[in-house]
Amino acid sequence: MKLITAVIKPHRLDEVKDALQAFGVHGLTVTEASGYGRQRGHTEVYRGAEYTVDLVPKLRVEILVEDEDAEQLIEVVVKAARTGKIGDGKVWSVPVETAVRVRTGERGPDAL
Amino acid sequence: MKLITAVIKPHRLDEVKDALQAFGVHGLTVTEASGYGRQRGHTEVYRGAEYTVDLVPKLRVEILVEDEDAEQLIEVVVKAARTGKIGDGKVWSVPVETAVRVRTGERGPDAL
Amino acid sequence: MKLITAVIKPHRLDEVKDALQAFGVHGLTVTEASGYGRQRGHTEVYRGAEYTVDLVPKLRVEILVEDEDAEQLIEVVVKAARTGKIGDGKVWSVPVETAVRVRTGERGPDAL
Amino acid sequence: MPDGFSAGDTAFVFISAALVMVMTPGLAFFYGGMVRVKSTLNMLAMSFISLAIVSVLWVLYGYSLAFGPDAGAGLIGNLDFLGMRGIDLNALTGSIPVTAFAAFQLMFAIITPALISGAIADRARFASWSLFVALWASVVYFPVAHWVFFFDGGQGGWLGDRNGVIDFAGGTAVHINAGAAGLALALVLGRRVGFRKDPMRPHSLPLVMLGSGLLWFGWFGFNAGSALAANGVAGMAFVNTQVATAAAMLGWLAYERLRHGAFTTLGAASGAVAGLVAITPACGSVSPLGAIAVGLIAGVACAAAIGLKYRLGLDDSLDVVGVHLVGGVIGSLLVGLFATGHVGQSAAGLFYGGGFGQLGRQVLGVAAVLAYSFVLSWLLGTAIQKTIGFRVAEDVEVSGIDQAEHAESAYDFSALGAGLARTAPAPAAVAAATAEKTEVDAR
Amino acid sequence: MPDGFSAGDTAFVFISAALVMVMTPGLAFFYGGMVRVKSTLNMLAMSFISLAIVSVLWVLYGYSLAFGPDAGAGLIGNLDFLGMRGIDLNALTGSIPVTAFAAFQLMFAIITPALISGAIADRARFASWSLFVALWASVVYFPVAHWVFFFDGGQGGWLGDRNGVIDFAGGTAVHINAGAAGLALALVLGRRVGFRKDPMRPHSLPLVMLGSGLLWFGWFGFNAGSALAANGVAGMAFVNTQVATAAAMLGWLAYERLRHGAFTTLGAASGAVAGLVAITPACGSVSPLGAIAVGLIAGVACAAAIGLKYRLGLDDSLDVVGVHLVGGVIGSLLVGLFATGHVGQSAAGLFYGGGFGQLGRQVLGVAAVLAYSFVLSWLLGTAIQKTIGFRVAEDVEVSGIDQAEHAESAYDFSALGAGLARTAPAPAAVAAATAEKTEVDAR
Amino acid sequence: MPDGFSAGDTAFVFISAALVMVMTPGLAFFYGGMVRVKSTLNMLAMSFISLAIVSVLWVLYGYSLAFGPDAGAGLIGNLDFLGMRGIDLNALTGSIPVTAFAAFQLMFAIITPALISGAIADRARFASWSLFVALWASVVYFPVAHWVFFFDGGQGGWLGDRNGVIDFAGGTAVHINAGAAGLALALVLGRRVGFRKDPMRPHSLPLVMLGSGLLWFGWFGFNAGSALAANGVAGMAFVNTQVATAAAMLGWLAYERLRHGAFTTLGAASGAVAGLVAITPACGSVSPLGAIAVGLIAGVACAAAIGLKYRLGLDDSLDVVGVHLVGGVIGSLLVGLFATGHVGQSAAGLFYGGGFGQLGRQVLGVAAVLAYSFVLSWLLGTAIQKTIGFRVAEDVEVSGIDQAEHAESAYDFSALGAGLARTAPAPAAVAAATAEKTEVDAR
Ligand SMILES: Nc1ncnc2c1ncn2[C@@H]1O[C@H](COP(=O)(O)OP(=O)(O)O)[C@@H](O)[C@H]1O
Ligand SMILES: Nc1ncnc2c1ncn2[C@@H]1O[C@H](COP(=O)(O)OP(=O)(O)O)[C@@H](O)[C@H]1O
Ligand SMILES: Nc1ncnc2c1ncn2[C@@H]1O[C@H](COP(=O)(O)OP(=O)(O)O)[C@@H](O)[C@H]1O
Repeated sequence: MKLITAVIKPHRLDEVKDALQAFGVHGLTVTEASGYGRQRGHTEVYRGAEYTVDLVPKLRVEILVEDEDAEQLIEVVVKAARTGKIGDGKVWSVPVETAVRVRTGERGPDAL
Repeated sequence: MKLITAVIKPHRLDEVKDALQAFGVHGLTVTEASGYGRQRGHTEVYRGAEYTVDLVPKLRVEILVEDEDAEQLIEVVVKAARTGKIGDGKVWSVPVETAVRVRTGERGPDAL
Repeated sequence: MKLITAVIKPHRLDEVKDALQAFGVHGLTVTEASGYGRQRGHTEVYRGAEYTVDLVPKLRVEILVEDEDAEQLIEVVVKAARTGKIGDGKVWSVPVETAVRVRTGERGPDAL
Repeated sequence: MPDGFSAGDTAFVFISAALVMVMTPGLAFFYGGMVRVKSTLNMLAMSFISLAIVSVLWVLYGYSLAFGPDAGAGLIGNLDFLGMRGIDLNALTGSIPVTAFAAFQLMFAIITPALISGAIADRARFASWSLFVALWASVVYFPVAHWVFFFDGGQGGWLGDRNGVIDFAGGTAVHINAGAAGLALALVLGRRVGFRKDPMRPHSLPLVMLGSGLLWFGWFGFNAGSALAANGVAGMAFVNTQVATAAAMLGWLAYERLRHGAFTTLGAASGAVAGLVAITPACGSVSPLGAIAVGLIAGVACAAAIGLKYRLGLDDSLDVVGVHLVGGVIGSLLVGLFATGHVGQSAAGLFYGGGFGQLGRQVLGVAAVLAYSFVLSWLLGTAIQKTIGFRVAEDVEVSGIDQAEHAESAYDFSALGAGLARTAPAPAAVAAATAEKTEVDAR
Repeated sequence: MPDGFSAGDTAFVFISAALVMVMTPGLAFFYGGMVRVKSTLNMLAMSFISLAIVSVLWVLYGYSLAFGPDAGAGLIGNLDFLGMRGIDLNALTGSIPVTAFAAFQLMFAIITPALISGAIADRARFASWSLFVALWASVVYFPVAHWVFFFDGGQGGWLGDRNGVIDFAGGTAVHINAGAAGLALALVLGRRVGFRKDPMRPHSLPLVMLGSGLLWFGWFGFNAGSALAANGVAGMAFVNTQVATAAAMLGWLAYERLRHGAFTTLGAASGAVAGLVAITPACGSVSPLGAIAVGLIAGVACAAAIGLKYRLGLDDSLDVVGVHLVGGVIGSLLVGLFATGHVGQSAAGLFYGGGFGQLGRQVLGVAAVLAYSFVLSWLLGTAIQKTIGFRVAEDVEVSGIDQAEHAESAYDFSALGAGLARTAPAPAAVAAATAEKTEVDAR
Repeated sequence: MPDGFSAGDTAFVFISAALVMVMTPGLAFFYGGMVRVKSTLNMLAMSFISLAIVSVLWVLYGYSLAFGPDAGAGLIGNLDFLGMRGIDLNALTGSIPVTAFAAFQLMFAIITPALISGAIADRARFASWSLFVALWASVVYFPVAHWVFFFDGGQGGWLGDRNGVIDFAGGTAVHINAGAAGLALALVLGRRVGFRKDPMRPHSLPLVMLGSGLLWFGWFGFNAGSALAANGVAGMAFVNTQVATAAAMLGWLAYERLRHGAFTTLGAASGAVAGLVAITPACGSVSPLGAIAVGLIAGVACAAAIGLKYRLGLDDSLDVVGVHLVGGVIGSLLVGLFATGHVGQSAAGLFYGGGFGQLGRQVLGVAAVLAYSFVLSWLLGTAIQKTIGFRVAEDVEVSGIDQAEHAESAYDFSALGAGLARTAPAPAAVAAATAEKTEVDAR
């Protein structure tokens, strides 16, 4: 099994969710994150003190998938998250040794 | 070493912490997350606009363990997090190549 | 490629960012986290009810790097994050199978 | 305007009424900040709905039951003023228009039921609570207000006018009344899931402090305004209110420091409210030094009292009993000790040479209101619980009452608004048609 | 002070003015809580800037245009009071100092433009909005206030004084005026990116409730204060304000429950504001039972009206039209039905034997203000849009207007304050020099 | 009530006192929103504790020291009114009860020390701060209030009554006084860890705006109320307060736009406060146009002044010096230029033909209060620092003062309440016993 992690722009979540649904994946876990990269931040001013904010809000989406779906799923996520502008984010995959559904104790593909 | 990640219902954290403690693991890292899956969300209404909220609050718990403890630890976590209702979450494990304790620079099992 | 994850004290982020920049890594993703470990928490009191808060605020930093830089980068992060006091956190690395830049679809090292 | 009218007094009572009105939102924030984030809105709504329900009932019949001519034995008013008919624009109560008096008293009738809601935080169905407010105001508050606040030359309410119970601004009618009802409802609804086990810390102390600030502010209208005139009595009530509140805050903080090792802001806010409660019946009859004593005693006593609920296993969630019932009883009884006899009222307390007489009368007032309110509230609460149900299901409590009862979330601070999808009421056809016309979303 | 002066009335109007002033921050919170977190500050700033701009214009020429001696036909005041010169410290308007009257009316002039801002949430350039406020106050509000509020024995404003349109506290001059302008600006600026598609739920309902609480509180100054005297008329206006608001909250909640299945707190707050709006023109002429009717009708009607914007594709973001225009029209017309003829004004409505006369006059008032405000607002808005631009760029809207227009973030709750780096103005040299002197940071 | 009494004036002063009271919570929010989330509660508590401490001291001896008959040379009051004894219910100060006057002045004594706390945000031990408040009120505020505010036909305070320094509502006694003390404490406590290096942005600007809104609202009581009568002078003070505040907001925003490229909401709030400060001494002696000038000057000057702290390396954390000291000095001196001579006071300023006389008197007032407060505050602060310690340990500052000093967290928005475990005081035995009786938690 693989764990696909996608760091995306917050307002693309809906598209990613829809695309996954269409692809047949019905679960994911999201965390709020801040990203630092090529995308420039902005400047803030508070009583004469100027700050550069170089972290940009992102969402971090995690999806467990069966090995054979991984490659295709990455494509699906990348496509759904893309706006074509700097800061669109990254998607990566990591090998998973075992996965369990807490409710039932099922393992592997059945856990999804 | 392994990294065990558990996505659980927020109110089970205490039980998971206690179970780990009993098992002899004395560290973990938690992040707030939102999950999407079989568990249905709910509907909200704001001045006549209805929204379906299909992300449910979860906690994402990460635990580094030695290889030989991993399998048993997964069982411990699964058991502690279980309520038996839909949405109890997932637990998965991933191989870790190296782990360091920042304070001392210790590596591997000593880092825990 | 590797994914380096660092759980650090919040006020060390700036140092870590600077050290990475100096090292030549120009991207990272941060999430807020709470850590449980040796570092003790504190007690809170609300109308006579005392609570022990044993989770401590941490940041969770993720950095994708090429295989050959991984080891050195870990050192850089560990050094930048260190204060020498309990609770400085952990750094670990995990193998990554593939990484994609969402904007362009580039893979591998080019995705960074 | 007719003879005896005073524009100055009227201005004072109008603004005092507005000040008392703002106490109910203030209470909503005070309570709302203390609960967990998942039941914030329910807590706010329980106070706001009292503004709506009681105002309408007041005009329909409440004012008449409370302040209409006595229907017999000082127990309740008659129906002469149903719908507030027959109240001439220029008719006076004392030196102010009847409408000003009616508006001022209405605000008391609103906040009293709202106070009760703190005892049943996180677990009351909103519709059932609304019904309770309507019934409780009708059969408990309106009569008790008549007992305590209706003066008619000895032909008024049986406690205040006929038996000389001193309650300047509502220690019995408001605080003991609400506190006893809170006790009853906490018993009827039972303990929250996780009581004494789960962490239930306040989700926003700044919101609590805002609430306490507005309460303190509004309380000058409550207490000084109860003189119904801008005069020296009001002035003494004003000073007493301020200094008793201050002393109670110090008392609570000192207790907390000794017992728990910290000066908390929640303690400061709670102490202030305890002081405000305790001085309410007494502000028109004690001296400023007496007010300091009343405040100190109330601050320490209420701080000690709130701890008891864990021992007794009573989930009086936001301490309506510990603060309002205990504080109200303390303040009402201390009148019997500290009344000087020459502030607003002429009866002197034990420490000022008045003997035990006034203390006895105070005990009567306390006991009567406490017992009546407790019994009636318990009956009303139980009746609602047995019929339409009062408490939400356990899973609603766990996942949060705001979602189930109000279909809302209190906050959305995320960059995300995550996982929301518009579902209605933009009908599909319409939406499709106009979607085409919408500019391309090129984010 | 000269004869006819009343310290009581003056005290009442001073405090009423302060109460109306606090409505503008209240409105800022009401609106600010309803938007997404990324445009909170812009929403707050649009109200606060009205406090700044309109106050200065008022002293310079606004008071003179609105309340200076009529310049002809009841359309506008002359320039006698430019810079508020020539206003003697002790000169009176009725029984109060002119300065008290001027201060009271200023607060109305401030909140009216602020109300408009809700229609264009999330997308208006701040500088353009500020310019709009200055222009709109000058060419719309000041004249309309003259039409409605300037009485001079039949030689005053053409609507109120010359044609007997009843608007006790601003149903036409304030609410219809702002509502029509909101409609115009919503059309000029167009729909937000993602309207009807993206989730746009309120980021802080407690902030909304705070706003509604302060509005309700301040509205007593607005309505009762409009009697300009602490008397029986003010008392009736006070009671009517409270009970109509209460009834409207019940009406809105009932509608929402039937239509959407839930009692929401946002609905409670919205219903209250709808009731306050509708009773504004009517509070000096209806009975308390009439006020209940006005409130109920307004609560239900406004709750129904706000749904229309999705059908019509009109992005009146925070429902200025649905609440202020609809509520204002309802209240103004209902005067023609429910005026009793013996509260504050002598004209009776249709239901009280007054025939259709007053209803006709009310229609005139509604139509005149609505049309004038809509046309002028549309022209001003369009002129600004075509010249300096009114709407922000789309990417600013998506990433959040607060950052681009105000260079701030509304909140920072993280343990992190992440990714901030001081850049200025501590000049490098200075910083370096003093950094050495700074204690070592041994965290 | 005796002859000369006015119910209207009394009503006005009562409500004004309540308005000034609400400024202290307002200040707490204004300051509390500006600090990082980890020291929010400490910031709130530093203001709230002033309400508690100063109120009690006021009744015990403060009122007597400030407003008791002069003890000699206009330096301090005698002890005639210890414990507020001997103050008859119906005794008058001018046309209002002594109690009303005492209550009104008490609120000034409360907010002044609270203002100081902004200079030492994030780093002051709460117990030490509380001690400082008690001492500072006693040896600085009470005497200075006597100097400036105690009038007794030339036998009163040496600055106001004997030397004709004009300070209508507290530019010297309140703002310069607090500002100079803030400067002293900022020096005594030293810079925060990370000053000029770490990001320290406000954690909640809506909270700041709420604070500024309440301050503005309450300030009408502060300034207009200082007329101690509902009359034309109060009216002029009211109008001047509003328009100077407005002009200062515009001035600050314009400066900020030019210097930093953005109109910030924090700038709007800060400008408003700067304007309120500057008009405080002047509102009873300038014309509305003069008030606009005072406001504009103060807005620009304070906006420029706050930048200096980074250059000077002075960690006046929330700009008590930049806003209150600078604004207070500007307002006090401008009286010497803009006083018209026929508003509240008869002395005319330089621009109105009064020559340099009044300007000289204003310089005296400014210098005397500034010097006295700075020296005494520095001595008190240093004494506390050397004995019980004033500043918290560095690690407390880094991890957050709220935890260490108050054992609380300001907010808990998480679905989590993470990592909390009840530890007390539910005793183990009791908990176990009742746990069995608790319904099974079937979540
Ligand atoms: N080396 C990295 N490791 C982890 N996350 C990264 C890395 N580089 C970038 N990111 C994440 O990807 C996001 C987008 O990267 P950025 O360089 O801004 O744009 P792009 O991916 O379009 O080139 C960043 O905000 C950050 O969250
Ligand atoms: N494919 C997946 N990848 C990552 N997380 C998942 C996946 N499926 C489910 N989850 C997480 O597990 C949680 C529970 O899943 P759900 O399907 O609701 O219930 P259950 O696990 O009991 O069948 C989800 O809320 C989500 O956080
Ligand atoms: N086994 C673990 N798995 C995951 N994270 C851990 C583990 N142990 C500790 N941590 C994280 O590291 C942080 C620091 O650990 P702690 O034991 O307090 O100090 P130190 O690392 O200095 O010995 C913890 O707060 C937690 O976030």
